[in-house]
Amino acid sequence: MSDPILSVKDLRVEFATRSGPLRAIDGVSFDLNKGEVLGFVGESGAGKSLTGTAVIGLIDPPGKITGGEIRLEGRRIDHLSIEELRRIRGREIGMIFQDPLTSLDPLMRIGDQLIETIITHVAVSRTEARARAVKLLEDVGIPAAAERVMSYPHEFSGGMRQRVVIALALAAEPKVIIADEPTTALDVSVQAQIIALLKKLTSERGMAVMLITHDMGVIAQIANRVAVMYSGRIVEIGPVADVVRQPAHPYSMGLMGSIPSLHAEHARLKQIPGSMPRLTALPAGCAFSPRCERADARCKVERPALAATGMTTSACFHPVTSTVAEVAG
Amino acid sequence: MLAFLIRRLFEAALVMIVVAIVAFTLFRFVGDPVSQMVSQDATIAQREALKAELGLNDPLIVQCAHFIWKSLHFDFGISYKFREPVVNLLGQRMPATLELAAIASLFAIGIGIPLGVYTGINRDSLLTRVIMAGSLIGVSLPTFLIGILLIYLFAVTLHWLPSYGRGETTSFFGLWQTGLLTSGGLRALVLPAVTLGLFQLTLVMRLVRSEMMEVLRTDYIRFGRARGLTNRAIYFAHALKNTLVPVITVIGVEIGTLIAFSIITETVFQWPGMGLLFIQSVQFADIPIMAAYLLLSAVIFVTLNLVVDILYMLIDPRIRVAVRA
Amino acid sequence: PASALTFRYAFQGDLNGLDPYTLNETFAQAALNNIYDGLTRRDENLKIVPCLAESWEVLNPLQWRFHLRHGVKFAGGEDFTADDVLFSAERVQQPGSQMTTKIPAGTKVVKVDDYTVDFILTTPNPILIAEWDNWMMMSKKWAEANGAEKPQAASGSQLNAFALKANGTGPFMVVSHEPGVKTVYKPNPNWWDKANKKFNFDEVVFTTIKSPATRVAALLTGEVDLIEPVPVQDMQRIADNPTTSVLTGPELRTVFLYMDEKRDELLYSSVKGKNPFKDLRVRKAFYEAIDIEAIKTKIMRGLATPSALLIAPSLYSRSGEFKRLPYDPADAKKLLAEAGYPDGFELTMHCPNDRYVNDEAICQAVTSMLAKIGIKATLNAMPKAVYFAKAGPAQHYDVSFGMLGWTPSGLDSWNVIANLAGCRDDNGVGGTFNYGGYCNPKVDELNKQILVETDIKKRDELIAQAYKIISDDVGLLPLHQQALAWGVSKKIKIPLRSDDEIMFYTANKQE
Amino acid sequence: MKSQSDDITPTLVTVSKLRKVYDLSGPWLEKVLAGKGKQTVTAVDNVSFDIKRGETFALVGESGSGKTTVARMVVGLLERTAGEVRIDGISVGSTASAGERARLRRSIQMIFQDPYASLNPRWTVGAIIAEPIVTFGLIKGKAAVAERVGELLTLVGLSPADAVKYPHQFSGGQRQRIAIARALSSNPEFIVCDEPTSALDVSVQAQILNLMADLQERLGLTYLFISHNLAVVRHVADQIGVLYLGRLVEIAGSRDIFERPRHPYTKMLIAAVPDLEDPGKAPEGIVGEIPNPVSPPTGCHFHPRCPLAMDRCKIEVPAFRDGVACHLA
Amino acid sequence: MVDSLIKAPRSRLMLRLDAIRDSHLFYSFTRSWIVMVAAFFALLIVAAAALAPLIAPSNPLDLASLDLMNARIPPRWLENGDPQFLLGTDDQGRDLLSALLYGAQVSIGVALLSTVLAILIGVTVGLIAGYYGGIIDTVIMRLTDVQLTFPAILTALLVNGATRAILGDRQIQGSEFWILVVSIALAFWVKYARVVRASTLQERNKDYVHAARLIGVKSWKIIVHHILPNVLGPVTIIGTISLALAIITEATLSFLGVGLPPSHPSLGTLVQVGNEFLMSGEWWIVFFPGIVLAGLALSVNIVGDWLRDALNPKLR
Ligand SMILES: Nc1ncnc2c1ncn2[C@@H]1O[C@H](COP(=O)(O)OP(=O)(O)OP(=O)(O)O)[C@@H](O)[C@H]1O
Ligand SMILES: Nc1ncnc2c1ncn2[C@@H]1O[C@H](COP(=O)(O)OP(=O)(O)OP(=O)(O)O)[C@@H](O)[C@H]1O
Ligand SMILES: [Mg+2]
Ligand SMILES: [Mg+2]
Repeated sequence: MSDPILSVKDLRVEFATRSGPLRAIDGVSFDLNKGEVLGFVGESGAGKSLTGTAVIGLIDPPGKITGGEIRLEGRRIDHLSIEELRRIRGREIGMIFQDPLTSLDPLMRIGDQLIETIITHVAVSRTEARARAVKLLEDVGIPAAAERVMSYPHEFSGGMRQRVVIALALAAEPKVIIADEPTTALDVSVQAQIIALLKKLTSERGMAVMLITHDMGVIAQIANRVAVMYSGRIVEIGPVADVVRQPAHPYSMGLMGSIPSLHAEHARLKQIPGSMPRLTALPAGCAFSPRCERADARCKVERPALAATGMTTSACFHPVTSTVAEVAG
Repeated sequence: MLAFLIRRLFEAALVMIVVAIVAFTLFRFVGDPVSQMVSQDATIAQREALKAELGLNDPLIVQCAHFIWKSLHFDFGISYKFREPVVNLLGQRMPATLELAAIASLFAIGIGIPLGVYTGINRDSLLTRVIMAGSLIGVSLPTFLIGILLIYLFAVTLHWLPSYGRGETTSFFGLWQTGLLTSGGLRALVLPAVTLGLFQLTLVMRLVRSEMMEVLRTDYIRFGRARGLTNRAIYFAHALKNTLVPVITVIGVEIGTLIAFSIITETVFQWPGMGLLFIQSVQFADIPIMAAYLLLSAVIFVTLNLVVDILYMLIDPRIRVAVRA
Repeated sequence: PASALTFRYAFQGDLNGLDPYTLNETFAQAALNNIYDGLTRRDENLKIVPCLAESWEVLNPLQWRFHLRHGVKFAGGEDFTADDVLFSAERVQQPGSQMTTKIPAGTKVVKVDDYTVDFILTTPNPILIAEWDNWMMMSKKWAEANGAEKPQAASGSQLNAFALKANGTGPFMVVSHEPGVKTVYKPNPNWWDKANKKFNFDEVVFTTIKSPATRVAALLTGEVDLIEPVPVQDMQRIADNPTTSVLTGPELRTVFLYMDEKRDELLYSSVKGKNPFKDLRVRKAFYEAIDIEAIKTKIMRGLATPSALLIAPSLYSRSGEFKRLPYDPADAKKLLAEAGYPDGFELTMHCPNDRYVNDEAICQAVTSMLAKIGIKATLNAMPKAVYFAKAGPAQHYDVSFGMLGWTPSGLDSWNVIANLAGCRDDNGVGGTFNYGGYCNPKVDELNKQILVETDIKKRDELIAQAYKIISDDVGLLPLHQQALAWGVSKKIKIPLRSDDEIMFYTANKQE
Repeated sequence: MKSQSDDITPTLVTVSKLRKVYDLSGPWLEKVLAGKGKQTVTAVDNVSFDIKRGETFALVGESGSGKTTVARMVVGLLERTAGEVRIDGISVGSTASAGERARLRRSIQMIFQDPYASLNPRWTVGAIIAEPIVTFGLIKGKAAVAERVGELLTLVGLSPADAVKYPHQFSGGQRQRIAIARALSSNPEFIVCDEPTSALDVSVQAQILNLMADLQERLGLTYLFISHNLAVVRHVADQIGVLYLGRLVEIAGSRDIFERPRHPYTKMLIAAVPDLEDPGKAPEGIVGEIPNPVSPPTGCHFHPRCPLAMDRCKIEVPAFRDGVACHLA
Repeated sequence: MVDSLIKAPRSRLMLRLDAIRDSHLFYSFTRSWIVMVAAFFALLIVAAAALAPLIAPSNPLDLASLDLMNARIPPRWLENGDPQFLLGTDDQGRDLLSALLYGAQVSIGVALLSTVLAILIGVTVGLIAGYYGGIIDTVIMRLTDVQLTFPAILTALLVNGATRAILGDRQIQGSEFWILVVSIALAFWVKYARVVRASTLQERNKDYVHAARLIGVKSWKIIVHHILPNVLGPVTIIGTISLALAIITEATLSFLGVGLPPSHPSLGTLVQVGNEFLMSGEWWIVFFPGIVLAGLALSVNIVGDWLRDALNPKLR
């Protein structure tokens, strides 16, 4: 395997609050390879978005990266000046947000937003930028792109707008795309189309994608690998098929079990008791231990590190590997 | 679009009629015009005759209809006090007030928006805190006190600026006396305009600031940053423009209130505008002037609203659509 | 012209209209006296001197003959002749005029020749010409050409040319007049009295500045050359300022208080069913409760002359014989108790707040002085436009206790007694400005005699009798003559006139 | 408290020919000035279905298909333009007598999508749950009410002590439990659930769905369950109706619809759902988005997106027959 | 019944206190010393005004106690100062400190009452317009349009003039206070009506309202129990800020001569009267009332401003 395009080591993000710093991301590490789609799943508040925003350097105060390092093609980017970071954004790393309705400036024509982005990063003339804009819109599957560049965002439907958002993120051909819940706001049928589009674009352009979502189905369809996050940490990371079929971490397992399936009806869903702890009241040791059937005294005091457990890498003292393996066997 | 404008005009007309009725009824009962007009030794018979002549004995409805009908022809009658047609008086006074209000709003907007943008962007800088605290003083001191203090400081103590009046004015085709073309006129504008505009400046600044802060948190700004747009593009091409929609409404309303607030400023600075005329006529129960003033300020307000609506449409494509649909 | 010399002055009120017959108001009359001349005028000492009439003679008590000045031209170029006098006499009595009393009713005006006019009266009138300096001569020709034969009626339903234009024989003419803002005068090239010309400026600009502080500021900054009136509290400041000074002198106006002595039940009072002011002891108690010296030093800062009479001492030779009742709150309390009000009573005092010098402050002081003898007076101060309507016949004298100031326009006691102390009915027939409705038939009787008595000595005696009765009755409560004060730039030389008229032609400005 | 009709007919809810037209045009004046006729949206058109006692009927459809509108009309929160809803033989609406109306109100309850907006933030949880009890006067006495509130809280897996807290002190899943407790407080027979879990994480969703299933079992509840998530619907429903642009295109038993979808739209919807069992599978054959309901396509609303559309489909509205509305079925 | 449950029993007082201590509001309050100083100052003045009869050295309303010979005495620490009069006296010999305390009482009274009245009117109207919508809403909104045509000060002047004219001079006596209250309230209610209407429009479509309607809760109960508490947030903010505006408006009306009589002065009247002595060197007559007036308005504004920022979730 070649060097990863994006490498995050031991990332830590904290929020300064009046009762001391609040650690929202705690020791997250992962590598993202060229052309790879790495999915991030987890419950709301697990720190998925924050990880993405940290990578692109857009954490709003009072949030701050307080530890670890982020490398883009080997170059550290977590210490860059604002201006240097700005040049990376859009050019090297692009980002897509969840809500296509609000991601576009309602007062500016689609074309102008595209042209503006292109000109910011690439030394081309306006006419050229315009031609590129039309091309981009065509690439993301907007029919009659040449005419529609003059439209305003509200003149598009939700699915179309998300395509525009994607076009904007791709405008300067970044190497890494962070897609934060790119399909959550969309209907299933549109979601399917957007997934197909993303898939096509990544394979055609060889971009690496950090795909953040809470929909395991989406991950399953498009991602190569998946990271499961819980309370600001990655609890399990590995190839999609393995995490889905043979999760090692009890949390991942619970998560998979609670997803209703198209194929089984009326079966009682597996459920994880309780809810994710608030950041202000994180238990010592493994954050999942209060909800975990397998937890023992050690889990309550000591924090497990990520380690290879069967097919995947997980952070658990009592991974589920053996049992599943037995079942699988 | 046309339909929208027509509807707006229709609504405006409705508002105007209500204002006219209100103006008429209110003023019909304030003061006693007759006793203002006759000499102190006039007999009761003379008074009655005058009352009849003024139409004050007709049924109220008739008086009111008459009043509205005449107002439509710019006939507001003749001032009891100045013995001149009210139209002429307003014609003389309006330029002064409009120039004052215009300069005051330029001052308020021209300084308020940049300050608002600055403080909105630099939320917690020291300068922001200073500006924010200072701006509160602008809304906490009564206008008349500010005016008096400014006169005391800049006119009496420092001798920099004149203390009252419009200074030198020049005529514009005999229609419009302007103080904007002479240095004396401009100097005379400074203190009243600052006094009048200070309150609005604060409002505009604070509004721009809070809108700016809100817009800066929106997804499209975040997305703009994520695309690596320059700060300039983010702040001005995107944020400020989006801020303007609500700001324009407020500015429209505030300019309307400037006209009314000029009553105080004009009193303090003896500025020969409509506000001064109004307060003079209030004390004299000069009904024609008061009624006309009210109608005029309503017209100005309604016009401003219309302009705001049109600006709205120019700025915000979504409204254009909503209007078309 | 760039080097034009301009005399600027500011007054607290507006100049309302330029028709000299429309408004009987000191300030308007003064302003117009710079444009128009009367047959007579008053010199700096207020002595009646010839003006458009070079001389006159009383042919008999009922016939006065006036010899008009030759070679006088109106600003508009018309010659001034007897026809103009006849025209003016007719016009001043038209409806809409507030000056009808300038010529006694029934007087015939006869043209003897182009420059001689006779006035034929129905009763003798020794003071016929006393107010004629303010009866201004207008041009018949110009008025007819401009359709302004009738005075501009206050009703304003029709406008005539004199409302906004002026055409007189006086030293100045109006170039522009923006009502309520400013009026610009220029010297009248046709003025007949160039021999008396003292002024040297090319332009006079009058502006209204209502706010006292602003007015003072404008003088201090040199934006105006003269302000009027000067707030008493700012006199020191203006006097201390190197470029300005204050001209002070006694004014002819007497400020006094009146009480409703006519109604059977007082309007604004806690006393029901009777009117305490009908009791002399109560009136006296009010009088004695007022510490006039305190008002003089603390409110007027010395710029007032406490007065025992309703007329300024200089206007009546025997003023010295009258003395104020002493300030004696203890006695006042006693009198009240005797009158049946040992604990006093409540009433409302009405006052103007923009008419006389420190009017509201004086009234406030009076209410607190009254409080000391147990009278709870609530003060209601209001703008003069509202106040005079309320206190006058229009609203049926709707005041129980109020303030008024009076300058007799002929500078004569008859005017005072007739207007302020003559009995009146509910409609104001009789003593029109006798707002309190004081009435003593003996005074009315004396007044009739005063009007026709031509022997000065006898007349003064009759006046003294009338004043004595009024004083003994405590029919009104005289306070003081307020001082006159003009704030002037040191560049300006101008004599202070105690009738408060600013005569431009007597002024001179340093370049 | 079961009514006598129980034994005679198992059908609790009958919805027939339900129709809702929204008037979109502005004030009268505008219509005249703009020279336009009335502008309307037919949000629900000719929708009929029955729900058997103790069963769950699910409505699925994409955003804007009219699910919420149907739900609101069923409970009587929204005026119907046409059609009728009968619950336990009583017609929902004004024709019923006062007593019947009161009984009806007591037997219907609703659970809303957004657990953040469905609880009054200024009320304590106790007051929220007690409101129906107090309004219907079911229990007298403060203590008795408090006790009942405690019971209900326990029933939905919360603690009676939570009654004194305010909604903001709870997580989304807990709030939805509170909403359920409130809905249960008037002992309803029929509960309409408008996307009760779509705002929740999958693990929390599992908890809620399980809870609802338990309650149905214990209390014999009947549900009208609305969702856009086919997998969830499959999991909970006995009968499923598929809505497209306000019209029912298909009704069938849960298993039938997934195993033998008959309407092309149903097929497309099912194809669009990402399948966990089959990671990496690309969704196929999904075209277009739901059209603007103000100007829906003529004939069969689905024809522009339908791979099988014929000329007839463009003109003629297919009748709903045998549980499906398609010319080809 | 529901009401009793809405209200927290006493045992929960401690819980509440904890909540307050934990709240963002309290936190941001303690973080900003300016806000604390302002709140302290405002409270101080309010308390002093409320206790005026107890702490004022003399009663300025008791005319008999005034002695004109005491007029215009400078503050105690200046030359010619009199130990009897800490802040000096005005032109009527009134002890300025006492006048200030009583004047503040009047000003605060007018401002508070008019704001409360404006809120009552505005909230009621806004709730009704917003909840019922339709023609009621249209009519009310057009009315507010008209009202907006007359800016506050003009409205106040008009109402003031009209009331005086209608009541006539005799009934006015002593009711100036209430006329002021009503005129200012009528000038300001529109703001509340608009804000409340807008929030009501949002709230009435929230599911918790639907849930209440579903079980047949009566409209007025929904309005009062459900919607009202949820629309009061912005009302409090506007209320605080308009409180300052009301104080200033009262002063301005006094300046324009339609306020309270000088015998029963408010801060505005005191400034207006004192204003005439600004250039004559008797600065204290205007200075102290001016400072208190501006200080009061300023501190209320600061508190309102902070409240607005602190309560605005979007700005956190
Ligand atoms: N401004 C902030 N102040 C304090 N904590 C914050 C702030 N912003 C985010 N957090 C905390 O950071 C944690 C991670 O948030 P993040 O948005 O990354 O979650 P997420 O996994 O993306 O959730 P979701 O699925 O809801 O988008 C959360 O617990 C959140 O409470
Ligand atoms: N109050 C209303 N006025 C006008 N149109 C409305 C109104 N409410 C809903 N509609 C329209 O009716 C149609 C159906 O809306 P409805 O809310 O029932 O859809 P839904 O299936 O619940 O969608 P979602 O999944 O987004 O909740 C939509 O086109 C919507 O725009
Ligand atoms: Mg997120
Ligand atoms: Mg819905």
